[in-house]
Amino acid sequence: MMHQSVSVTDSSLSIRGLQLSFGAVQVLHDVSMEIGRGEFIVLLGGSGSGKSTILNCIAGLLDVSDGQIFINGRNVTWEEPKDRGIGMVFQSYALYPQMTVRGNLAFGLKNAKLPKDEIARRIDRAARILQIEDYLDRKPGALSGGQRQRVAIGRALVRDVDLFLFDEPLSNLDAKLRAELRVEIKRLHEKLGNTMVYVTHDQIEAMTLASRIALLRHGVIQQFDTPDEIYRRPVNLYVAGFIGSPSMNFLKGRIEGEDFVFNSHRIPLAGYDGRPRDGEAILGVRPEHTGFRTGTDGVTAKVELQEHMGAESVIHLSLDGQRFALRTPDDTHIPEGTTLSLTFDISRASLFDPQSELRL
Amino acid sequence: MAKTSASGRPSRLFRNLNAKIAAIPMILTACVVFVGFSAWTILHSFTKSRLLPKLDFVGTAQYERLWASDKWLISIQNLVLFGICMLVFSFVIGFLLACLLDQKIRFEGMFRTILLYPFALSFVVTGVIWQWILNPDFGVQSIIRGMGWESFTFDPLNNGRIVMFGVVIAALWQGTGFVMVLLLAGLRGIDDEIWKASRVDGIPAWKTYLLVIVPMLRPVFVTTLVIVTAGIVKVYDLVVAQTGGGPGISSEVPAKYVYDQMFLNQNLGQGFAASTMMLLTVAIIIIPWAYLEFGGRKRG
Amino acid sequence: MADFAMEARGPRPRSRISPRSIMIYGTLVLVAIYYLIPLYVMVVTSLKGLPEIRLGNIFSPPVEATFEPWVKAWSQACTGLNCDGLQRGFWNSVRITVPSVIISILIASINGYALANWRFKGAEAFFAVLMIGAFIPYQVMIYPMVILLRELGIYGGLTGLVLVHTVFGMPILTLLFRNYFSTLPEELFKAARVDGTGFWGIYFRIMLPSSLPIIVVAVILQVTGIWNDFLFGVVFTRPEYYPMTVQLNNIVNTTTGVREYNVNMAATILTGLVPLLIYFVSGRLFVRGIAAGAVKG
Amino acid sequence: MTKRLLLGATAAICFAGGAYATEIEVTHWWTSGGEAAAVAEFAKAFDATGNKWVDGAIAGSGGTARPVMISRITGGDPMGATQFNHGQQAQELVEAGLMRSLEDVAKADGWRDIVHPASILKSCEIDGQIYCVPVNIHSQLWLWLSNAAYEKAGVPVPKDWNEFVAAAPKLREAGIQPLVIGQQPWQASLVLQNVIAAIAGPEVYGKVFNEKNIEAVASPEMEKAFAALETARELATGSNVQEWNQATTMVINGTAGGQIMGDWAQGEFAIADKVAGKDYTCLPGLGLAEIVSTGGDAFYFPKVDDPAITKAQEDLARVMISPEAQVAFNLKKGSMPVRGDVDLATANDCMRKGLDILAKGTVIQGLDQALSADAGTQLADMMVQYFNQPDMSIDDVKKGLVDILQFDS
Repeated sequence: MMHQSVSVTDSSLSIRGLQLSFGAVQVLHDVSMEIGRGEFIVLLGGSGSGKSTILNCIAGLLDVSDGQIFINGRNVTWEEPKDRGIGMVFQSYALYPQMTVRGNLAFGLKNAKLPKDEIARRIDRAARILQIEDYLDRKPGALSGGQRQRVAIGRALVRDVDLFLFDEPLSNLDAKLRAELRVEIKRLHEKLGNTMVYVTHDQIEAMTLASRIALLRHGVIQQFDTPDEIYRRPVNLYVAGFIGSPSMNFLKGRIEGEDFVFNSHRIPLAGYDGRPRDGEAILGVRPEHTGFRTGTDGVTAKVELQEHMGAESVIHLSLDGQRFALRTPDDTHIPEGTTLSLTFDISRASLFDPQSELRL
Repeated sequence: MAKTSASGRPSRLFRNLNAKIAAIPMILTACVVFVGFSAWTILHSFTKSRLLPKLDFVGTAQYERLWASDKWLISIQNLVLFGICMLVFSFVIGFLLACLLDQKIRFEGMFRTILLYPFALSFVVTGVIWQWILNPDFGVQSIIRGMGWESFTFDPLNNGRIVMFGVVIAALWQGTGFVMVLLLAGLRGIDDEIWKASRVDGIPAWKTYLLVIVPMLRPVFVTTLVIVTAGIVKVYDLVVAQTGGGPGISSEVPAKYVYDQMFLNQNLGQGFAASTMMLLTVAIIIIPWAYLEFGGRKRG
Repeated sequence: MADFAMEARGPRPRSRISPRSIMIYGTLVLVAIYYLIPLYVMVVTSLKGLPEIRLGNIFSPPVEATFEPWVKAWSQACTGLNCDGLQRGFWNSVRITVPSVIISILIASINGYALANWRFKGAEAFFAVLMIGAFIPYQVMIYPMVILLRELGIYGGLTGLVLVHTVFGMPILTLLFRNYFSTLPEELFKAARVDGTGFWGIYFRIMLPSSLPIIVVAVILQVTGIWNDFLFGVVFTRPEYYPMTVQLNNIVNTTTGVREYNVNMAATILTGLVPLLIYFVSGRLFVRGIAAGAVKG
Repeated sequence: MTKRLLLGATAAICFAGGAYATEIEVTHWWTSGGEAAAVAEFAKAFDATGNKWVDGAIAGSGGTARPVMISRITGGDPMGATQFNHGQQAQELVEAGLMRSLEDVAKADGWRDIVHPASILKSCEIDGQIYCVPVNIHSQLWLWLSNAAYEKAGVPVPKDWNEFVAAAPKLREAGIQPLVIGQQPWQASLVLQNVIAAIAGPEVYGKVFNEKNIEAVASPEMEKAFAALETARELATGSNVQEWNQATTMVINGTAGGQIMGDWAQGEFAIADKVAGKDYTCLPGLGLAEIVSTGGDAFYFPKVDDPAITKAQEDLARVMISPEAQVAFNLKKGSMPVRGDVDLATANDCMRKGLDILAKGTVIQGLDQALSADAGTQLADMMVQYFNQPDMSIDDVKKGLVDILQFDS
């Protein structure tokens, strides 16, 4: 990870105290971000989290209620979209149906009154990079979904800008194409080195593409950090539950000295990455950080269902009536009703305060 | 375009300036014509303007006379009757026809064109032709009597009690096709999977139409309702061409009352009072609805 | 909306001749006959001589078809002193209809575009006023309109009449265009903005080229309305601009003397020909456009 | 102004025929064959003066033509001359200063001496100034009878209203509609006008409609008129035509005994090749009184700035009242001339009767001169209701009439 710490002066995109309301409904609450040159930022969240809204504000497609946006150190809060030096790729591709691929790519450049040969040069380059040379003279209607999305990316590419905005660009594609294009976008980023802001609800896209992820909920940034940090040290229960599949398991209990007390079990907290205090707490353990063996000692749970995935399997358990999932590279079949004894990797677990929901 | 001031935030007025400039014709029409003219009309309804509009106030005298006028009361009754019949029949028949045309039938285009062509004709033409067909001396009645059924009587245009139904027949002939097309278009917009689902569930077609499709067509019904109702309230030419308000004054309608008062009676004030009442009624019905339908909705 | 399927979607009939399809076609044929009867009567009557009309019944076909009434309606019927039939007004009707249709559609489509894509504060309020305006009887507006046109100095000419048609066509057309434009993908509009296209650029280069179906609907509605208009034509212009419907009115509405029903009918059909023609030519697009413009609220 | 000039110039190029003639647009609602032929006489005579008549005919008198005329005049783009029913209807336009006074022309040409009866010019006079040119006189007080119908029923053709009523049962027996009344409001009020003028008499008529004397309504003469009205309703039961000329057609072909209608009905008889006295009979004043009413048409001249048009307006006014044009026009129109010094040698029986009465008999004002348009329409609405609703009593009519007279006084 090259860009873990960024100085403000070097920022490519800076969002300061962004607020947005529609009438009485506040959609964004004091959103601030500093994004360095060449970073790949993913805005992640469920529907209604405000991720696309932020992107539209950056693009200038929505007027902010308060706050400022700087691109390359320039205050663009009230600039027109075209003047902000951005390229944007949309979920529905948004290609102009009555223009050819070439026309689509050239449209913005013609608007900017670029010389003809420059336009041709840029289109050639983009077409080469995206391998769309063969259908430059077709209309969008004659292209497949994947091809259309390449053209849409190309339209951002030819603008020759520092900041690319992606609004769920892969959501309309099928799983296989999505995986392919994901890799291509990653390669593109490495090749061009532009700053990219990428909106998605898909955590795999987020984890694989992002240099940093901003996880949003109800228009508030929950955590803005590297994928690794978000995965390892989620700042709160929401983030912990959102990232990871299956979701993190949560056990309600209390901390007593060096131990987490859960039902009648005592789980030693040695090696925990943080500073737990005595009192009520929730222990969060990821399915992949839980070990097991058949047996009835310690924390035990009954097998309810096993999902086989070839290389690995997910076992759904009932732990004192509560649901618990664990993931194991071992795909051996374990019969329903088997009692398992569980062990938790405390060094990779998280403890949360039940009131504030924050990580301890 | 945006004027970025030192503080960063441009004046509200200049945001989307071009959009606002482009909307000027609409804003002018709304303010000057629809609001302004209405205000002008309401103002003059309190005057005793006769041939020319004059600000010669007489209080509510015009309204007192209006509500004491048999002609006006009959007009309103007729409009209510006409409106209910038109709405019920044009929607029911239009919807049934749309459903029939939606059955993957052959010659759909032909049938559609036949049902829709009267819409291209003016109300005057419609009125004249139906006046003819319904004329007891050489229209339907005389034909059927000529075929041997001597006692057959069908003379709506000559019978004050049922004359409005004669007008409804003509209006339906002209307008149902349009309703049908609107609803047909709506039906075509419904996702095929709804049909699949209802067939898997074993729901009979008529029930699917009634319980599933009709609620899904709400937006089309709304648009159609606006267009049809606007036509009903304004009905004038048809009545003039078909019955002239007769026999006697039994097929008078409010728009005709307004027109006659203004231009035949040369009593503008009275005409304005009547149109103010029409305006008021429309506003009472429309404003809450328009607010729900068009107001207060935001992009999210 | 672009790939909007126009196929019928009802349950597929199982066999060609089933009680069900007999019922469907039977009903449709009966309804079609009901709809065609008036047209039939008009055509048949217009081909009869006056004595035959007086004697026979209105449904019987002409014993001896004559095109005399058509010739008379088109080129000989008198209105006042001018005995040159409907042809006098035909070109005036064209001169009125063409600019009125173009300008009213242009303005309404810009309104719809501004409303659907550039919602600014208060826009919806103006739109609501416009919708209420759709319910006001035109007759009420005549006097204030005369005063307005007089003050603008365009009373009596074509400009004024075009303005009147634009104003009164605005509510329904704006509704249609607004609804249509809000069905177009919003991202297209956003993409164009990022590409540096302004308000007018997006309108002319993105929106208009995509709105053929709804334009067809608007053209049909406006041509029908304006071509058939009589009242505005006479109230707001001078005789040199009087449309064809004035002659039609003078032929049909003359209450003294012998009524030449055959000429009336021929004149009626001739006057209705232009909207009918536009209608038959673009009927299919009409349904498609309606589907696009009216269905989504 | 430049715009108007430009438009004028274009118009001039369009009608390039008479390069130096002043064009003057004349609006009127005479569109039927006979009427148009009559107007053509005026146009011909006017064009002979070196000007050019531009015809602006719009069918449909009140409802269609009037908004056009008023709009044009108030819209600041007036026509050169326009037809208007004279009487109270144009008064407001005159008061608003939109109409041109013809006083100078009238004085110079001595209209006050020529026009007969004088009352017809009086209707054009407002504040001592003449504002319109009366062009013809129509009497509304006629009963038209079908000789064929009476022949078929086997009774002699009635000579007055009383005989007409007495013969009615015989007609019914023969399957003939005794009296036909079109179901348009104005036709109903025409019947009222006729019975009051003929049965209550011209004097009472004047008291009621001109003086708006409420007591006169309760007079014994009026009682008789109201009784006749009730009879008329009985006789008209079963008549279900809308327009007046449809009703006339029934009289022409003998399916109805009689119709109360103005003298314009003659045009219909003439077109059907019927001869007065042989095929049909006309009774002025219901055959009871020697009266005619002086309804009629008149032309008004809006104020314009253009001196050429002003001049042409004067020419037109002079043409319209000239003896030659009066004869030519009225023969075609089937109405009576507004001056007594012309000879209508070719007039038929009925018109002769009318002219004779006009010369020596009693002349009363038509309803549209006596009443405001508003009151006139209210009266017509009430009368049409009376004829169409059997449950409406004659007392309602009396009461309604009083209300309307009070309203209009």
